[in-house]
Amino acid sequence: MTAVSSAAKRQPVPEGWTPRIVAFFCHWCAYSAADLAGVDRRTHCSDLRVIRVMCSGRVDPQFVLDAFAKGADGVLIGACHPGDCHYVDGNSKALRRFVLLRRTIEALGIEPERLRLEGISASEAERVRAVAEAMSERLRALGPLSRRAFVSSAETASDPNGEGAHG
Amino acid sequence: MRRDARDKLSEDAGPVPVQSRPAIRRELKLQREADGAWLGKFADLPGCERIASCTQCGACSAACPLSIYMDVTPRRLMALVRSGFRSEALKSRSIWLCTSCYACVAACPQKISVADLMFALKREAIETRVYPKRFAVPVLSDEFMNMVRTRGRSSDFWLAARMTLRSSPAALFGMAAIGWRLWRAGRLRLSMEGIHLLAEFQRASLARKDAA
Amino acid sequence: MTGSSAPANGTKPKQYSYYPGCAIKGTGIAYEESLLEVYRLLGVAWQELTDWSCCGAQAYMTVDAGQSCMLSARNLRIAYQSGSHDIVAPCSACYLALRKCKDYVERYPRMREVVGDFMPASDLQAIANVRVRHALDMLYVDIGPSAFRARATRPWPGGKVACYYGCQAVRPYSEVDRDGNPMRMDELLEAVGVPVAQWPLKTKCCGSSHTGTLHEVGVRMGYLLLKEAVRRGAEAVITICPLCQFNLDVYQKDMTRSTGESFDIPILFLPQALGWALGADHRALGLHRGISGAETLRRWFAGPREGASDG
Amino acid sequence: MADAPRIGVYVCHCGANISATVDVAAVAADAESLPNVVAARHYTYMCSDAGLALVQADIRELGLNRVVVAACSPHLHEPTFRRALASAGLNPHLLQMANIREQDAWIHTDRESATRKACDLVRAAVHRVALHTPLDIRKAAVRPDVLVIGGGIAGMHAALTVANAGKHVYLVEREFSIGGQMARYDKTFPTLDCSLCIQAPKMTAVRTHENITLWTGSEVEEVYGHVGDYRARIRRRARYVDENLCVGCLQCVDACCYDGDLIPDAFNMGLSGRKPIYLPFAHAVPTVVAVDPGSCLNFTRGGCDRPCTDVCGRDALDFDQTPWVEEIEVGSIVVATGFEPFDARKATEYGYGIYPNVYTSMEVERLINASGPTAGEVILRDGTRPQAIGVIYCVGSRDERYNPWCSRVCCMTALKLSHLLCERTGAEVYNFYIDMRAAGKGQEEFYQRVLNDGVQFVRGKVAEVCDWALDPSEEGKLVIRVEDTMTGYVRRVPVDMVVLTVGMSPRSDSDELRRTLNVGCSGDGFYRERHAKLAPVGTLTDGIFIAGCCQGPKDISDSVSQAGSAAAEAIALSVKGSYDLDPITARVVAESCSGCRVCMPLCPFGAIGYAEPGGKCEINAALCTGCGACVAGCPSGAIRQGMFDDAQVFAELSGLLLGAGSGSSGSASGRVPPAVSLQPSAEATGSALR
Repeated sequence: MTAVSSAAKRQPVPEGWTPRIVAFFCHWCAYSAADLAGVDRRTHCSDLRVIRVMCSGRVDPQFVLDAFAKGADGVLIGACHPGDCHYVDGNSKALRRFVLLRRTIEALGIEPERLRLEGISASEAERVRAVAEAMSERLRALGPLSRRAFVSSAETASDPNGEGAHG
Repeated sequence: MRRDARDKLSEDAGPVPVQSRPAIRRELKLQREADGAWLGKFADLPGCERIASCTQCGACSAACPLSIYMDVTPRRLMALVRSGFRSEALKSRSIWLCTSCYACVAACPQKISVADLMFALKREAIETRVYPKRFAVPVLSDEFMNMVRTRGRSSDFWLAARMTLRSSPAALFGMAAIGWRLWRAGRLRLSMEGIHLLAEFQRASLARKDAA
Repeated sequence: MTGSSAPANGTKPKQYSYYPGCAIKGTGIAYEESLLEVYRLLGVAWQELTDWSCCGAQAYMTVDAGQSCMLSARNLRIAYQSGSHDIVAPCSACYLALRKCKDYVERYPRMREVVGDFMPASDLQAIANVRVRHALDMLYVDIGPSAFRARATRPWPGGKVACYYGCQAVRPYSEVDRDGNPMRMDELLEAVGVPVAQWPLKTKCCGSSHTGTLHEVGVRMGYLLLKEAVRRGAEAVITICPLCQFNLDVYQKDMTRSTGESFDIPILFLPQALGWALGADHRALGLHRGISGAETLRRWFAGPREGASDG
Repeated sequence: MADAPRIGVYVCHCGANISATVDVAAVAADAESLPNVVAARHYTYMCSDAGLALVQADIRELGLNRVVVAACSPHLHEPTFRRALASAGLNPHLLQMANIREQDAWIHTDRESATRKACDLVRAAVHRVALHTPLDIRKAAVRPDVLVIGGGIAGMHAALTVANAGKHVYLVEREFSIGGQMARYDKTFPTLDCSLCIQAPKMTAVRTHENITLWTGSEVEEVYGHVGDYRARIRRRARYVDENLCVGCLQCVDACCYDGDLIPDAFNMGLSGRKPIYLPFAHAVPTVVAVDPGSCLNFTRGGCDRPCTDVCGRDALDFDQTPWVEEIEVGSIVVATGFEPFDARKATEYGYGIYPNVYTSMEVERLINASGPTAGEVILRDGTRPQAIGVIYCVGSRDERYNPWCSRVCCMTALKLSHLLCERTGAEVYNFYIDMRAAGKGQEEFYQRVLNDGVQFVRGKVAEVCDWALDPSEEGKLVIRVEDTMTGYVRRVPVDMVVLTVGMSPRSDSDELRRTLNVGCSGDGFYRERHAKLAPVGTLTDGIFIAGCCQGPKDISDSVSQAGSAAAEAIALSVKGSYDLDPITARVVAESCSGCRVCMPLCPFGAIGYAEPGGKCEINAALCTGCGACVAGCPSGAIRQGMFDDAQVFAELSGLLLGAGSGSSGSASGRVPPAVSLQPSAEATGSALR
């Protein structure tokens, strides 16, 4: 609770600020859907930057934390729907990690809504648009991610093993 | 009708100048008569969220035991809702004929809760007061609800009596014979019970009414 | 009201919340009498819901969906608080109102919001634990045909019956029995030696409140049911809903008047027939309360003295 | 890395597709300032020969060793640019594409933000490509033989096509005869060819083809291996008859002492009976009888006089036969296991199983078939001949309660059966349809023909079939209640016979085979193709192809087309003899591996092994599909992946987020830690728990 409220003490939103969303899209479903959104010309906000991975199961929690650390205001993981994974169950691995990750970032003072996992099948171009818009809207409401809180606390952390959060 | 006569019935003419019998009615729907936003109102209504999936197969009408009495079958009603012909749908007798037996719901291949749509239409018709006066079905609903609101429970006897008084007082005589037989069988309860937590419930009802 | 009698084996029996509903306290009183008599004979423990209110049935739903749902939610909450989490509703309309309320509160945030004005969120969550049972569901699943077969002591004195399930017990949830050709009532009755006629109209609408509002329409629906039941060899119709029973029982004279076909057949409640097989007294089962087929009822149930003299 | 990265960046206009929304010149200019970038250019069509020549010239003249192309989706032109790199002497994996068309220019309208996004994407690609390493495409040998599972029309056609190409085929069929569902049909739409007449020659060809090994009564029990090298265990059921000796004279069947033809004949959909020893159907291939141990007295009662053995002149009966397993090695597999007709009992409203005169379309196929139980006479179960027939469409299909999909063939099946029933019985035939779908070649024309046959068409979904007579004219009839949505009337139509046109369901055991083969299913339970349009017969498991109705409902012509296509894929593999392994596979860095084996259960393909002596995990590159689940899951960071290494993704993130000039140029040889180490502080964690 306190962690969330500390994050809520955010700086005023700068003029012309737009959220930066890093999206890890799996090659087979979400990335294909994002391509299809283009083919269908489903115009939407330009806040999303897609990084292609073969499978949502490839998304290392470190990728997500790194994205936040480097300036992302939100991270979206686009996976196949349950049962649709091209690698049998990579999406369920992503889901397991996602649940833990949300708790981790909350502990770091990052609002959990800044991380989303969405099932998007290769044909769901509209869903790409809808998810991007919804996430952008949410992040606009939340404002820029206050990195000061958790970055400084990370820097002053007594744990000498800098990579302790890995895995 | 001869061809030239028909040609005179141009679509933008005002009242149709036809005196012949049987009466010829012009029926043309302009898009401005349709309420495009209406369908959206149903989308988040419990049970009605799948209305847009209707394929107009007619299984609802075929399953409905009362569709044979309806001016607009359930399938057509669904089409009216989807096309936004609001007053046509609300004025139809059909919605008052529904007994909510859920046959349409069980038959629908798209899992649309047609019965819930009927409830929703009835409610809107009552709200906008477009139902026929002295029409017994809405009167029954109204009386029922008033009774429950004040007493917490309903009573067959008083409900029937009040409804008949409001809709067709003459029918009271017909009811007397039935009432007498029920009375003899010990099946009429004239006293009305109230429930103890009523005040609390009324408060909540009122609170919501105020909020709305 | 409560009822319990120690079962033979001495274990503490499960207690049911009994939700009679308005109709059963009035025109459907025989349903209550016979159900509770069956419970007494079988040692089923029950407790009437304290301060129960109307279920918010369809007439209420027509005017205000939220309030209708609130009424049912209130009853479900009482059942939860009583500790007896199986709520038995003999009336199909009550059963459906309660079941639907539970379903909609679980599935629709909007419904939760509306009902949330009336009770705290913790209560809303609690009602998810209440199991809504129709009397037929409870008799079939928790007691079962074989138990009835074992306890049946009295042969059926009458002819074939047609089981009429009506609509709201089987639709839309199909938990009491399946919608297409339900058989549970048939199985229970066959278990106690009642011959049943198979017919295709088991779940057709009885006319509901139209018998009162659109009289001709409502009565014709009942007429079609009775005509087919008789055509299939039934001498009585067994129901599980007070409204079905009322419509079929009370309006037979009207059917005769409008069609010229004469009807005078008894319309019973399921526990009346089951109770008879268990050896209950005919007055205790409310078997004297029928309007139609009174002669037949007397002949079948009122004991050899009157029955024999009727010939 | 031996050389410092020298990166060329190429921004494509794609005509005006990109340049209309993205300021390509600005993107190129921005790229020029990035670290390691030697050249940045923009051009109208980067994928044209001229565009590719531009890249190749720079590689040669400027000594580029990395290339970034900012253009369309890598799904489209990555292979094109990789080939260009290769022909210029650069390893094709030293390329990275930035998708500024589908995922930028086409979805945005604001030029400024679209350009900013393009710059970000290019910067990410530049950072990433710096860490790309040359990767070798390894080749795996492909065994020439092909396994075809399922002996219906699709399986037979695939088997024959492969066999005709000179490759050996194992055709495995579960039933004791090939032929599948098509063998049951009377005529085929829209041409009304006799089904058996067109199928029988194919069945014979399969049986006699020198390149086909046909195993009926057999099932695939286990498959392991990978593309080019599959090993399969085929379980062969005992038929208690020596297939090589029996000539199908049927004297044993006549002699069988079992009293009466009482066992429901599955081929005739239970409309007739058979004995415990039987020929699957008259034109079965192989024409060899089989013994049903479930009913044969030799098995059920422990013995009879065995008159069958006595009359067999070839001594073909063998009651001691036991099931056995064949093991085969093949390079690829074609799955053609077909469908199951929808179980009409589930649609209780139509009374199937309650009213004897309610039939499924599959039953009617047998009923009107000259070789069927009534020799083609339409005689109902109650012995009568129908005067009026109702044909109900979409039974079990397009229905959220059962199967939501359209089964595609039912409209035509219903039209065909209506036509044949009309022709053979002279009965009044009513069709109850929702939407008429006759989209195939010659199908709309056939619909027109039936419309003119005098068949009645009522548009509406039937709500129920029931024997409740409301009117004297309905006595003794089955009454169909429907809303005629065209006239707006609710109608009751009395008929003597109801035909339920049942749709196609996935086989009930399709999930078992799916697991055995490690292929995917779509949400509906049919096998999932690799790409709905561009790879319709491939699966995500290389070397396994699908054909026919196991992939989804389709008619005979489509099944055969798909089977031919699957066969072509199998032949291509077989002929090529080798297979390129995508170098995105993962590998374990032995020095870093702690041997914890966390990765092993993460691998969906069982590609990770554990070597006891060294105590390290190993990845079989041939089985690895490059999903990267193990890479993300390895607690020691000991697993590296080609093209998707941790360092490359971190670099991509840096480029995307950190802005120009501040990118990471971390070494490719180790895991790059994130720019800021994130460790939940005691304070933050504590307060979260409070």
